[in-house]
Amino acid sequence: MRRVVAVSERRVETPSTVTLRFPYDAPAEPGQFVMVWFPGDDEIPMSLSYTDGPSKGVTIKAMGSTSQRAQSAQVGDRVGVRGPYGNHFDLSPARILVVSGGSGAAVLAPAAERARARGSSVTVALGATRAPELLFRRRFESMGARVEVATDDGSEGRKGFVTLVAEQLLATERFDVVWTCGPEVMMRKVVAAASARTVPVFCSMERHMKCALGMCDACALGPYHVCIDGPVFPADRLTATSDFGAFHRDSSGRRVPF
Amino acid sequence: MRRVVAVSERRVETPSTVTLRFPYDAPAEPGQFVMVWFPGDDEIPMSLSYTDGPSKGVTIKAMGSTSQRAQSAQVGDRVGVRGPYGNHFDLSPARILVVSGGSGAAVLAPAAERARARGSSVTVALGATRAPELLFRRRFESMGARVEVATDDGSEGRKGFVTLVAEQLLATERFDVVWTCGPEVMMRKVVAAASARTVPVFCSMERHMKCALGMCDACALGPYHVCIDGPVFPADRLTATSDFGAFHRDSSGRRVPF
Amino acid sequence: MAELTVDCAGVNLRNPFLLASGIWGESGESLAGAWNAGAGGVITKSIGSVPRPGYPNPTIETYERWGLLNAMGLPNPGIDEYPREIEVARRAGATVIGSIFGGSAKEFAALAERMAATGVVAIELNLSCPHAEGYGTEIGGTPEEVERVVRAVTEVVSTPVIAKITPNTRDPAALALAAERGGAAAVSAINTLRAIAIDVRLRRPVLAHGLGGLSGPAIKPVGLACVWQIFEKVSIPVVGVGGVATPEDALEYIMAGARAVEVGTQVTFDGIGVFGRLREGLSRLLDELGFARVEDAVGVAHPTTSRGLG
Amino acid sequence: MAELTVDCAGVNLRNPFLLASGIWGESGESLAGAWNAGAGGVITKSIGSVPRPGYPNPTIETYERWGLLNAMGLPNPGIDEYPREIEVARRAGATVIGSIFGGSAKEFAALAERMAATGVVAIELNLSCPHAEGYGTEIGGTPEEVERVVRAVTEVVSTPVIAKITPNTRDPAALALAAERGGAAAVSAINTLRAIAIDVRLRRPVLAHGLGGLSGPAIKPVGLACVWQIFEKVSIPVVGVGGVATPEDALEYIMAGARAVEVGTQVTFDGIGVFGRLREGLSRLLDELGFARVEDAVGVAHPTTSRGLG
Ligand SMILES: Cc1cc2nc3c(=O)[nH]c(=O)nc-3n(C[C@H](O)[C@H](O)[C@H](O)COP(=O)(O)OP(=O)(O)OC[C@H]3O[C@@H](n4cnc5c(N)ncnc54)[C@H](O)[C@@H]3O)c2cc1C
Ligand SMILES: Cc1cc2nc3c(=O)[nH]c(=O)nc-3n(C[C@H](O)[C@H](O)[C@H](O)COP(=O)(O)OP(=O)(O)OC[C@H]3O[C@@H](n4cnc5c(N)ncnc54)[C@H](O)[C@@H]3O)c2cc1C
Ligand SMILES: Cc1cc2nc3c(=O)[nH]c(=O)nc-3n(C[C@H](O)[C@H](O)[C@H](O)COP(=O)(O)O)c2cc1C
Ligand SMILES: Cc1cc2nc3c(=O)[nH]c(=O)nc-3n(C[C@H](O)[C@H](O)[C@H](O)COP(=O)(O)O)c2cc1C
Ligand code: FES
Ligand code: FES
Repeated sequence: MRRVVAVSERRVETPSTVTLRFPYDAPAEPGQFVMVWFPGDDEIPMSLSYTDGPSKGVTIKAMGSTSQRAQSAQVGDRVGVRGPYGNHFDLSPARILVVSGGSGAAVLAPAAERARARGSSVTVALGATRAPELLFRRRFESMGARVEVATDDGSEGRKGFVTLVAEQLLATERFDVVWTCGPEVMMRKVVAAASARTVPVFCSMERHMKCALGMCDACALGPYHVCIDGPVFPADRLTATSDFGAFHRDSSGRRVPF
Repeated sequence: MRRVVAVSERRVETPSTVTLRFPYDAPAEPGQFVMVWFPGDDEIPMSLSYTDGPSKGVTIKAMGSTSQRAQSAQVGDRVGVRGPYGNHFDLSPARILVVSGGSGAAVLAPAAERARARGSSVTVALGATRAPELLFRRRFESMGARVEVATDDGSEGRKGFVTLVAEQLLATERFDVVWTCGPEVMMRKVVAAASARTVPVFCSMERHMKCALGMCDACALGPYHVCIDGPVFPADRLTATSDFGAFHRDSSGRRVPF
Repeated sequence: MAELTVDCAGVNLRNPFLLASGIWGESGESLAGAWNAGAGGVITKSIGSVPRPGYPNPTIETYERWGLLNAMGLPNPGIDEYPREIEVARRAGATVIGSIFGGSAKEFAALAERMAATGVVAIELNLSCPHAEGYGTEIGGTPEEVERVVRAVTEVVSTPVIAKITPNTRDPAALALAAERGGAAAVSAINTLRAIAIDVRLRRPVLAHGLGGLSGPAIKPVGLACVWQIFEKVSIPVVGVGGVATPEDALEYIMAGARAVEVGTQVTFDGIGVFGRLREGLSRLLDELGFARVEDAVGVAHPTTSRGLG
Repeated sequence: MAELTVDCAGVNLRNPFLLASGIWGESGESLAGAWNAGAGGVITKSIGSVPRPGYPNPTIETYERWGLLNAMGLPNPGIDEYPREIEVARRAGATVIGSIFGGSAKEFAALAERMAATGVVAIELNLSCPHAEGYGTEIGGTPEEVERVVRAVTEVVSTPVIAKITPNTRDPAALALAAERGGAAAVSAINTLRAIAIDVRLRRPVLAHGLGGLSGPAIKPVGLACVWQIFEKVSIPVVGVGGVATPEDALEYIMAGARAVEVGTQVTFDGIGVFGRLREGLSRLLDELGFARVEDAVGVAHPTTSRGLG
């Protein structure tokens, strides 16, 4: 079920993220992910940052050994791809607030793109450590989304966490839904802020993944499996677990605090 | 791929043949056969004597242990059925001569029935050892076929082999095709008589069968496998082999003369 | 409505469908989920002495809906942390069987004591993983090894012990007999078949570990043959595993001699709802075929049921 | 166009696809038919000392298009009458490999002499049928047995000998090594996996013989693992068998270490035209992947090809 494809395009998005495009004509929805195998290295889950048409894409942040080496993949290099897996964002709400921390924009951008194409209004709270790390800023702007920026070091936009921007937007404007992806502690704050104003929140979650088929239990999150029940969860399901923002499981299945 | 069905009807056709009907809704063509498993006994090939509708039928002549015991199967008894397998008669010719020896009528009757329904004229040379063994005589008549009878003992119709009747019909009337089933020596004679008058002949052949899937080689007949290339063969293919009417293979694959 | 409860190795199961080890079995929440979905009992992931991350990905390959290849490499949180997971499952009411794996009879015995202390109803010994160096078949591949490990365990725990047998052997019944001699309360068969997949474009094995184990419908005929052969030789109960996808599959195992079956790969193909469907379907099938209880069907496909059904 | 000819066990094959023993192999006309359809060589049905009718029907059961269960029971015309069939096939130009089975090393040797006299290019020893009492795995299940039989045969014939290995074993490489020690020119793997099917409505096994052997796509991952493990240990050529259905399957076997492959069950699913399609497809696939010859791909999936390709 795995297809071996050749990388067709490589683009450096920010100092720490690289997009790889490849031919893969399976239908996909924004929010879904694929398992990408870099032969000789690990196979890792990656959200599709480009979901439309026969050429798909993933946007990789350098984390550990595999993602670092994956960033240096060249056009023509062969990778194994399977999927797409998991559920996806519901694109129907009219007024959408997107809250992106770091590489969270990888999964949020294609969702925002499709929502815009359907006529929804999209406001993006885009956070990063520093200005050059603001992922997909131009992409959000050119789809007609309003972008509000925050950087940890204040090198652009508001200084501090993107949650501050999100809280302010939620306090002053009306949204039908919030989509968020980023560090879990950040998402917890977004959920708290939005829930106080009864705006539903959908979080794109990450857990360690092996099978991506709802079998091996690696991605267990409370009673859910992120690979088949997620990765997109309504916040109320997450807050009902004792894990959200608190514990994840490592490769051995051990519960470890964040 | 085997279905277990319950016998729904049992009918004694002649002193040596019994028809068993059973529900089996796979589409079937006259000429095709099924593998019928009488649990506790062997699984044996049987032409479908009733091919239409959801209730199929086989007409069994008592030969050895399995067919004998099969004849005493009662309504409600469970049998395993797989198939139908093999090719079938081409029903398009307008003037058809059917030459049936003994239980050959089992496969010829449903073919004649369908051909009549399409408007073809059907003449049947029906042979048996003695009058009560004339299989499906009423069935042929009621479908509007002309029936000419021969019995070995002269108890009805012409005394002697049915080939005599066939030869006379071929000599005096015009047919577009001959269909025949019966002892191989009989079929050889029919082929000789019809070929002399350039009337094409199709023979329904029997060989030892195990898999019925074109694999085990049990049913080899020259370069053919009766289970997938037959059971219905144009006579010219058969006469090109050294086996037709001369050799068959036993269960061990040994070539034995008839 | 046919009676689905079975007694197996002294354990009363509400139905004969057990969650197989290694599927949904790392976390207590997932074990509880399988129980809530209708499993008759749940078997934990095989737990070892220390946390183990398993092999790197790729760890799996699928073949349409008839087969699955895996080499997870026995990832598990280790016996120190695992009681928390069993506790979560037991609090949900689940009948939990603890699976363990060790590299020696001694390690098995030590693990069994720890596992027994968690309150599991039975302990399954993984003597049969086909692809973990120093474990599984490598220490459960011969009758002598099986007997030694099972005896070491039964000497230290009173919890019923189920020995899980490998199909990668000439004579599965000999392994089962050895388990019986060692004091096992039951045997389960089979674990996966040693297998591999090659990617011809990448010129390398697909799984990071190379060799893995085949499971799913493809191995059902093989698992059935093992159960068939084992049932003819041993008098302890047999648990059937391998390719159970439909109620008919389960009944095939039961008629071949199994008192319960484990379901693994089909959870992947059908989702966890498979347990509810199997339970309902088996109940209907038994009614249709005139069996009042699962136990009445155990071993009936054998020409002369040469042993009691006890 | 990639070069498809291979040299295997001293035999030159026009392509690596051999008709597996037991399929289209009882009659000379069928062997010729498989050759004419494009097979690189044809292996006869396993021939014994006397005519043998095999088991009663049912002798087969199929699982969709992924598996087939059979217990034919080694039907064969016997070595006295069989030379006629080989003669028919050889007259058609076929490269014929003769398969034999015996109940003892002595019977194997006697059969091999008779078979060699027919002019076959090689002799395959069936040490691996999983369901014939007194034959197959029952006399080829351990390394000692394999070595004894192979040695007895190679002592009396100069025709290259291919030992066909069972997968129903803990360690297929040990059996292959034993064959090598015994003087085999090559090993082939695998024969079918011991298996059974139960009809739940009839409460009995489907096959008249009860136990049978599983073949087809379902066993490819298992056959590949055997070839993989054997290739790492022996230096004689390996022939891959089991579930070859597509050119990719064949190349998987080749990259795992096989120099040729046998095709059996797929003849049932696709018809004898499968040989032409496999040959064309492999040629295209090798071109696409940049292999000039089949032989260049042998064993390349192994991390470090630890042995020569000779
Ligand atoms: C559904 C999903 C979607 C994702 N989408 C993206 C994306 O679009 N872009 C992106 O850059 N990253 C994404 N990730 C995270 C990405 O998978 C990890 O960063 C990557 O696996 C790290 O691999 P590594 O070998 O470089 O890191 P390692 O050195 O192995 O470890 C670094 C960290 O990465 C995580 N990690 C390692 N292996 C896995 C694994 N198999 N599954 C999950 N996490 C793992 C661990 O938490 C670990 O702490 C996603 C993860 C999930 C679960
Ligand atoms: C395509 C085909 C269609 C047939 N259709 C009919 C039919 O409609 N009605 C009918 O009465 N008979 C039919 N037969 C013949 C029928 O299969 C045999 O008469 C039956 O198998 C005899 O079984 P037995 O055990 O009673 O005989 P046995 O005592 O085993 O042997 C009697 C003779 O039957 C033949 N026979 C036995 N087993 C088989 C087998 N597996 N395959 C083929 N022949 C076998 C042998 O030639 C043997 O000499 C057909 C055969 C074939 C190949
Ligand atoms: C992903 C996966 C992980 C497994 N892990 C274990 C394990 O840890 N211990 C064990 O005894 N068996 C393990 N098995 C084997 C299963 O328990 C079962 O024996 C096998 O998969 C056959 O059953 P199935 O066809 O229903 O999956 C695993 C199987 C799979 C597919
Ligand atoms: C119907 C049938 C008959 C077989 N007979 C023999 C035999 O006589 N001798 C033998 O060595 N192998 C025999 N085999 C095994 C095959 O040669 C082959 O090893 C096995 O089927 C796996 O290959 P496949 O998956 O391509 O069929 C037989 C297999 C089948 C399906
Ligand atoms: S990754 Fe295996 S269950 Fe989700
Ligand atoms: S019956 Fe097996 S090939 Fe025809």
